[in-house]
Amino acid sequence: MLSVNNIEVVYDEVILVLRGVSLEVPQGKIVTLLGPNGAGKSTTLKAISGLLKTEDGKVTRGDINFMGQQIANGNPEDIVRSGLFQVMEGRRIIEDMTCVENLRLGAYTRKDKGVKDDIDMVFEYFPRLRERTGLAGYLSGGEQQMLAIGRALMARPKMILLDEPSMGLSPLLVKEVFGIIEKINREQGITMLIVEQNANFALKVADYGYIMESGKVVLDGTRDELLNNEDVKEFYLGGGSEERKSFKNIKSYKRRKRWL
Amino acid sequence: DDDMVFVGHLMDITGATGFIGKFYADGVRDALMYINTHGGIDGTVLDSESVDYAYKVPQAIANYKKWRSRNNMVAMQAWGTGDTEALISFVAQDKVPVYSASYSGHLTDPTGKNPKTAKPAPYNFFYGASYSDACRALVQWAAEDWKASGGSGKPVFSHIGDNHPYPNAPKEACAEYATELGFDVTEPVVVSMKPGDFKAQCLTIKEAGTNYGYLGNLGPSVVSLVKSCDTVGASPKWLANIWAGDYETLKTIGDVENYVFPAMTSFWSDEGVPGMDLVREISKMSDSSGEQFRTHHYIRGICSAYYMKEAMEWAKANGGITGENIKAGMYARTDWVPAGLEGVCMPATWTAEDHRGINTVNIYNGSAKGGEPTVTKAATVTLPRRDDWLGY
Amino acid sequence: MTSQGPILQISDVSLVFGGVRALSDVSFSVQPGELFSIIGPNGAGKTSMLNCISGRYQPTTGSVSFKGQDVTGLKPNDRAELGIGRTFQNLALFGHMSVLDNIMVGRHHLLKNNCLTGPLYWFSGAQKEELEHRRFCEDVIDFLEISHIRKATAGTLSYGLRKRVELARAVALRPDLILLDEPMAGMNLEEKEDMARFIIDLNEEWGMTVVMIEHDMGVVMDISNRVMVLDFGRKIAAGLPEEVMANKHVKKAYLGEDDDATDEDEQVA
Amino acid sequence: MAGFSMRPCGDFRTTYRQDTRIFDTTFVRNAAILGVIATALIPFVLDGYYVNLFIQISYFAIAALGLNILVGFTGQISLGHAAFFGFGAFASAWINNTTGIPVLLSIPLAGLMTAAVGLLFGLPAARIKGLYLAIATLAAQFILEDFFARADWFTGGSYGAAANPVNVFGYEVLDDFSFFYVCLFFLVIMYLLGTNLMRTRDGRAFVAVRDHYLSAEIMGINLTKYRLMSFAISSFYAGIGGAMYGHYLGFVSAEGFTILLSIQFLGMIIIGGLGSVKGTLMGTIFMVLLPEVMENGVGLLSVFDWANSTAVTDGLAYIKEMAIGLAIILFLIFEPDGLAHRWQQIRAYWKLYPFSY
Amino acid sequence: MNFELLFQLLLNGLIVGTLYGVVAMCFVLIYKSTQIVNFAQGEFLLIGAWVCYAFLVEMHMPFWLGFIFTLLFMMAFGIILQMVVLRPMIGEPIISVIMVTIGLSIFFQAATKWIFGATTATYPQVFETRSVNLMGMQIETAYIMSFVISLVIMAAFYWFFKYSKLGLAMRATAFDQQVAQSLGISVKTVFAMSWAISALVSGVAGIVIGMVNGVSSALSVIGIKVFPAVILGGLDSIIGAIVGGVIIGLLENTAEFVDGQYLHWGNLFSIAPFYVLIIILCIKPYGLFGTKDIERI
Ligand SMILES: Nc1ncnc2c1ncn2[C@@H]1O[C@H](COP(=O)(O)OP(=O)(O)OP(=O)(O)O)[C@@H](O)[C@H]1O
Ligand SMILES: Nc1ncnc2c1ncn2[C@@H]1O[C@H](COP(=O)(O)OP(=O)(O)OP(=O)(O)O)[C@@H](O)[C@H]1O
Ligand SMILES: CC(C)C[C@H](N)C(=O)O
Ligand SMILES: [Mg+2]
Ligand SMILES: [Mg+2]
Repeated sequence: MLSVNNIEVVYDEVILVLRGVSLEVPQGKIVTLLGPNGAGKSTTLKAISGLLKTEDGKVTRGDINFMGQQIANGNPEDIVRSGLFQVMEGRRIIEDMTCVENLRLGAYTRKDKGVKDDIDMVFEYFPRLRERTGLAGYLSGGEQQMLAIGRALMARPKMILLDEPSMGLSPLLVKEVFGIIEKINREQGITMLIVEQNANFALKVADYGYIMESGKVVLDGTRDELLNNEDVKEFYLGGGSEERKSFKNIKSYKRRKRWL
Repeated sequence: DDDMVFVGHLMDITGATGFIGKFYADGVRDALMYINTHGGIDGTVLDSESVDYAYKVPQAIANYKKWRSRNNMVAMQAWGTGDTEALISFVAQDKVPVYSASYSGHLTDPTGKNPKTAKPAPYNFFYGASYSDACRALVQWAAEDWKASGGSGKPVFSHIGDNHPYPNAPKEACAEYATELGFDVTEPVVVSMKPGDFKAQCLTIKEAGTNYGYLGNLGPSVVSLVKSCDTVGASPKWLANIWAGDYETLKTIGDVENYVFPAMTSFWSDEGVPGMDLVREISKMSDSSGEQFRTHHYIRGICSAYYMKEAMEWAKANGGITGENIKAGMYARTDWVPAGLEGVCMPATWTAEDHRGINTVNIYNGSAKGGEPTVTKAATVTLPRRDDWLGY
Repeated sequence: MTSQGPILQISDVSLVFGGVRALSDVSFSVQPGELFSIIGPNGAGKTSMLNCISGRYQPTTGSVSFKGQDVTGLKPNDRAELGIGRTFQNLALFGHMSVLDNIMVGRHHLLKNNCLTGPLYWFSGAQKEELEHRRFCEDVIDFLEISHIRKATAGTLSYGLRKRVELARAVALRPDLILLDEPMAGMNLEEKEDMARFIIDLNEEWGMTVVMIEHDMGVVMDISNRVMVLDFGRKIAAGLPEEVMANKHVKKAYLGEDDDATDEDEQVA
Repeated sequence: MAGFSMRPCGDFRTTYRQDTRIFDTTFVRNAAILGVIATALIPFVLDGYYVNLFIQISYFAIAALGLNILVGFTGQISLGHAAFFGFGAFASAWINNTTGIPVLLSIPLAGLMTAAVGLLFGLPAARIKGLYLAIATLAAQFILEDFFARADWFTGGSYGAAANPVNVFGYEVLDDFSFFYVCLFFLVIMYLLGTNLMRTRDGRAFVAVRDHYLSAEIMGINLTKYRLMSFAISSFYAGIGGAMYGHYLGFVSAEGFTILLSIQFLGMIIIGGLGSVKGTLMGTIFMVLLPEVMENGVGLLSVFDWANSTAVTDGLAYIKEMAIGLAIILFLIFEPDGLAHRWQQIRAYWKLYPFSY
Repeated sequence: MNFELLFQLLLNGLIVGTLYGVVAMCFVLIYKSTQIVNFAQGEFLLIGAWVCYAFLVEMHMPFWLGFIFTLLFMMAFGIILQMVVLRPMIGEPIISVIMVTIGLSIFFQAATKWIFGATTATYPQVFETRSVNLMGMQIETAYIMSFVISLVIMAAFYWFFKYSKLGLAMRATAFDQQVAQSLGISVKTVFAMSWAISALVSGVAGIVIGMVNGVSSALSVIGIKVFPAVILGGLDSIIGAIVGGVIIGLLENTAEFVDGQYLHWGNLFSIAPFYVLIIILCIKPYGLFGTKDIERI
C-alpha cells in the first residue's frame, strides 16, 4: 500500500537527516518503526505525509508511493484526501477550540453524515474527554493525546501514521490505546505505520518492524524475527529473556548498541 | 555644449501631496524645458533633472547631495515644507539658492532679524506671499466683507486645520491680525490632514457661530470637511489657503458657495493678460495641443522658474552663474516681473534683509452651486511690509 | 536552611479552574535528598501540582513552603532563585537558541552582569564571568552526553533530545529541588536507562532533591524513594513504591491490571 | 546525525574564550576589521552622494538595531519606533540648545532621555502581549507625534527646532565628510555594544522571553523587568539614531517621524532578519538603497527620447513607487527569513564545499 | 453644558462608529483565519471605492449594478491577490507576511494614484437625498446603508465561524498551519476564501466612505485609524469589531465635545481614542471580546 524507496531528506537546504530510507507497509497491516532519539523517525513520517514542507524540509532523492501514486513532496492536504492521515508527535491539538470542535475538524475531509456518531464513538473510547467541555488547550497532557488519537479516528482514513501514540499516557491507557489500534486495524482494515518508543507494545500489535538509526534503516523483520533478535531484546525490550533489569542498578558506563 | 549649469528640481508627484504637487511641478518642468529650447540662460544650457521624491525628506536630501557632488548644482527648485526646512542649513553652507513652494513666513527672514526666527534662511526664496501674509490678506478682506454685507457685531474667525507645520504656519500670525482687525477669534479647530468624517468638528464650528473659517488643510481633507459641514448645516464663508483654492477643489466639493481663496498669478482663463501668451507656449511643452486646463499652481511654478532664470542671467553678466551670484541677482532689481510674464507674475522685490518677494494678494470668491464652478475676483489686498511681520 | 525539616511542604493545596477541581486538599512533604514520584491517571492533577510548586499556578487555597519558607505568593522567577528548577511535560525550550544558550539561561540568576556591564564585555568582567559559567554548563553538557548537539538550534532537535536539553537547562540552575514532568516520555528503553542514570546521579552525586512525574512504572518503582498517587485531584495513596503498587485503588484507577502475572509476561514478551 | 557544527574541518577550539568570540574565525574577524577600514575610506574614493547614503544608513541602522532588540530579540512588536527616533532628535537639540552641553555629549544624553520615555510607553508591556502590544505602541506613536506638535518648549511646536552641528574638540563638523566619521564612530560602537549585549546574560534573557516567556519565568527571569528593559534599550538606540539625524540636518520637524517611518524601520529588520545584529545592518542598507536604486534605474531610461516626455516620466515615478513595494514583496516571497538567514546558508554551503551537505 | 450638541455628537459617533466597525471587521476576518494583520486594508477600501466610482461614472452604470459589480470585482481581486502574492508565503513567519501586506500597501497606493489619478473625485448622487434627518441630526444616507449592511454581515460571520465547517477550518489554520494541513485542510483555499471575503467587505466599506468623503488616495488612512477599534473589541472577535468601532466613534465625538467646549487643546478628537485604548488594554489585555491566549505548560 505504501512504499518508501531510498529517500533522502534535507532540512533547510543543508541539513541531511535521512540517508536512504526504504520501507514497505502492506495493505491492512500494522508496521512499526523503532529507533533512538533523533534517528529520523518523525522525519520519515513527515516525509510521507508531506508535512516536511512546512518545516523547510525536502525529499531530495528517492520516491514514496501510496496506493500507486507518487506522493514525495506532495501537498499535505492532497495526501490526506487520498486517505493517509498522520497523528503528529507532541499532540498538536487546536488549543483554542473545544474537544468537539477538534473532533469535527478531524472529519474535515469527510463528506458523509456519520460524523456525529463517530464523535460518540471517540467519547466511548475516551470517556474522560466527554466531560471536558472547555478549550482543549487546558486539557492535561494525556487528555490531549487522547484527543489527538480520537481526531485521527474521525478522519476514517485508509492509513494512519501514528507518531508515538502512547507518549504521556498512563499505563492503563497505553494498554487501551494499543487495544484500540488493534481493533481499528482489525475491524476497519485501516493500515498503520506506528512510530513508538514502547517497543513491547508496538511489537505486540505490529506485523512487521523497522529499526532506524542515524537516518538509516539498520534492521527490519517480521514481528517474530525482531522479538527474537538478541540486540532488539536487550536494547528495546528490556533484557533478554531473564529477569528484567532494574533501572536502579544501571552501570554508569554501559555497552551501547550501534548498528553502524 | 560645454556651457551648461545644473538645476535640480525636487517634485512630489506620487507622495502625500502629489495631488497638488503635480500641478506645480509641471509648471516648473515645462518652464525649465521651455527656457532651454529658447536659448537657455543667454546661451548657457540649463541641465536639469526633475526627481519625484514622494514627499520623503531623506530622499530629498540624498538627491540634493547627489546633485551637489556630481552635478555641481547652482540652484534648486523644491517643493515641500519638510525638505525645504531640512535643507536650510545645507544650502546656506553650500550657497545654493533654493526656490521652493513652501511659503512659510520664517523663510523670508534671511538674516534672523525677527527674534522669533529660529534659523535664518539666507538662500531660500519663493515666489508668492507667505502663508501668513496670504491669510492676513484674507482676514483683511473678510473684515471689509463683514461690513459690506451688513453684519452686525464682531465677526467670528476660526482657524481650521491640523496641528501640523503646514496648516500651522500662518496660525498665530493670522489670528493676531484678525484680533487686531476686530474679529472674535475662536480656539483653533483641529481637523486631520487625512480625510475622514468631520461632522463632529463641523458641529463645533456651527456651535461657535464661525462666520469666517480659515481652511489650513489640503485637498482631500478640505473636501471632506466642507462636505461634512454642509451636512450638519455649518456654512461659514470659507477662507482657503492657497493650495486648497482652485477650480479642481471647487469642482470636487460641488455644492459650495463663498469659497474664498488667494492667488498670486492670473488664471488660465483670464483674458487680456499679456503674459498669458508665454504661459500658453510653455504649457505646450508637455501638452502639444495647448488645450489642457492649467491651475494657478502651475502658473506659479512658471513664475518661480522664471525669477530664477532672470537672476541667473544677471549672474552670468556679473561674474558667472554661481549660487552666490544668483542670490545677488535676486536683489539686483526691485518690483520686477520676468520678461514676457507681465500680468501673470506680480512685481516682486527681494532684498538681502527681506525675502518677502510679494506683498500683494489677489482674492477670489469661488462657488460651485449647481454645476460648473465659477470664480470671481473679490479684491486685491496689498499688505504693508511691517517689520514685526518679517519672518513671521 | 533548616536541615531537619522537609525541603518541600505542601499543605492542603486546592486548585480550581472554573468548574474543574484540578487539585483537592492535597498535602505532602518531601525530605531533603529524597527522590519523590507523583503518579496518577491522565488529568489527575500531577502537572498542576508541579505548577503550584514552581509558581506557575497560585493554589486556590492552601500553601507551599520551601526550605521552611512560605513561598505561596512568590513569583516563579523568585522561586527559581530560591532553588527550584523544573522541566516541562510539553517541551518548553527556547526554540531559536542554541542548546548551549538554552543551558546558559539556566545560569541566569547566578550571573551578575547586566545590560550596562554586558555591552562593555571586555572591560567590565562580563567576559570572565560568562566564561566561568560556560565551564559549568559544559560540565552539565558532558554529564548529560549532549556535547555533539551543543551548537544546534534547540527547535530543530528531535523530541527525545529536547527532553534531555530541558533537563540540562534545569540542572544548570543548580537547584536544590528539581521538578521533572515525565522525563522519560518519548524515549526508548535504552534512553530511559540513560535518563534514569542521570536522575539517580543528580539525586545522589549532585545532591538534588527530585520530584518526578512519570508514567513508566518500571522506572518509578526502581528509582524512587517514595511515591504519591493522585486521582481526580485527590491524593489516594502515598508511601514506598511497593506499598503503593499493591494498593487496590491504584491498581484500578491507574495501572488497570487485575492480574499481575499476565501483564508481567507481556512486559517481557 | 547531520552536521550540526558548521565550522571548517580542522577548526577546533581549545578554549571557551575562542568559542565565544563574535567572529567565529580569525579570518572573519580580520575581514570585518578590514571592512570597517574600507568603509572609512569611502569619503576619499566616492562622492558626496555615497557619503550621504552612508550617513543615512548609519543613523537608521542604529535605530533599527534598537527595534530589532525589541522586536527580533524580545518578541515585542513595536509600531512606534519612529516616534522614539524623533524624540531623540528633539531631545538632543533641546539639551544642546538649552544647556549648551556639547552635541557629542547631548547625543547619548538624548539616548537616555528617550530610554526613559520608552520605558514609560513600555509599561503596558507588563500586561499586554503580541499584536495588542503592537497597537499600544501605535498609540505611543500618535501620542508622541501629537506631543511634538504641541510641546513648544521642547520641540518648538509644529514649527520644529534647530539643531546645532556636531562639535568635536572645538571643531564644528559642518560638512558631510567629517560627519561621516562621527557616524562611523557611533555605528561601530553601537553595534559592538549591541553584539556584546546579546551574547551576555541580559541578551539571552531577552531571547528567552521571546521564545517561551512562561518557561523563561520559571528559569528565573523576571518578565516585567526584561520586557521593560527591552523597551528602554530599544528606545535608547532609537534616541541615539534620532539625535544623529537631527544634528545632521540641523533642523528637526515633527513631520519626519510618522507611522510610515515606523513601518520602514520594521521593514529594515524583517528584511534583514529578526533577531540578527548583522541582519539589521543589511536590512537597513537594503531599505535605504532601494529607492535610490529604483530612482537611478528610472534615471537610466532618460537616455531614450521617449522617456523624457512628461507623461512618461510621471508614469515612471509611479512605477518607481510601485517597484519599491514590489521589491519588498518579492524579497519576502523569496527570502522570508531575511538576509541574515540567507547569509548563514551561504556560509554553511561554502564551508561544506565541495560536499553539498 | 450643551446637551443638544452632545446628543448630536453622540448620535454622529454611533453612526460613524458602525462604519469603523465594518472596516474593523475586515481586519478581524483576515486575522481570525490567517493570523495576519493586513496593513493594506486601507488600500483595499480605496480600490473598492475607485472601482465603484469607475463603474458609476466612467461606465454610467446604475448604482445597484455598479455596486454588485464592484463586489464581484473585489472578490476576484482578493482571490487573485492571494494566489499571486500570499500563497507563496504560506508557512512562512507571520511577521514576514505582515510585512508583505505593507509592501502591498505601498504598491497599491502608487498603482491607484497612477490609474485613477491623485486628485479627489466625488460620487454622483446615488440616493434620493444625500442625507436624512434622524432625531434632529443630518445623517448621510450612505451611512444608513452601511449600518444595515454591517448588521447583516456581522450576523452571517458569527454563524460562519461558530458552526460552518469552513469557519472551523479557518480558525484551525490561524492556530497552526501545519496542523491544519495535517488534517487535510487546504490552507490555500482557506486563505483564498478569507481574502476574498475581506476584500468584498472592504469594497462595501470603501464605497460608503467614498460616497461620504469623496475618493482620494488619502482615504486609505482609515485603514490605520480603525486599529484602535479592532484592538478594543479584541482582535479575533467579530462582534468586538463592531462594538470597538462604535466605542471609538463615540469616544472621538465625546472628545470633540470636551475639547471644543471646555479644554481647547485641539486634536483631542483624534488622539483621545489612543489614550483610552492604552488604559483599556491595561485592564483587559485582550480587548473587550478577544480570546485569551492559552498559557499552559
Ligand atoms: N526542522 C528541522 N530543521 C533541522 N533539523 C531538523 C528539523 N527537524 C528535525 N531535525 C533533525 O533531524 C534529526 C531527526 O529528527 P526526528 O525528529 O526525525 O527524530 P526522531 O527519530 O523522531 O526522534 P525522537 O524519538 O526523539 O522523536 C534530528 O537530528 C533533528 O535534529
Ligand atoms: N489552566 C487550566 N485551566 C483549566 N483547566 C485546567 C488548567 N490546567 C489544568 N486544567 C485541568 O486540570 C486537570 C489536571 O490537569 P494536569 O495537567 O495537572 O493533569 P496531569 O495529572 O498532569 O495529567 P497528564 O498525566 O495527562 O499530564 C485536567 O483535567 C485539566 O484539564
Ligand atoms: C501643499 C503643501 C503641503 C506643499 C507646500 N509646498 C508646502 O509648504 O509644503
Ligand atoms: Mg520523533
Ligand atoms: Mg501532566
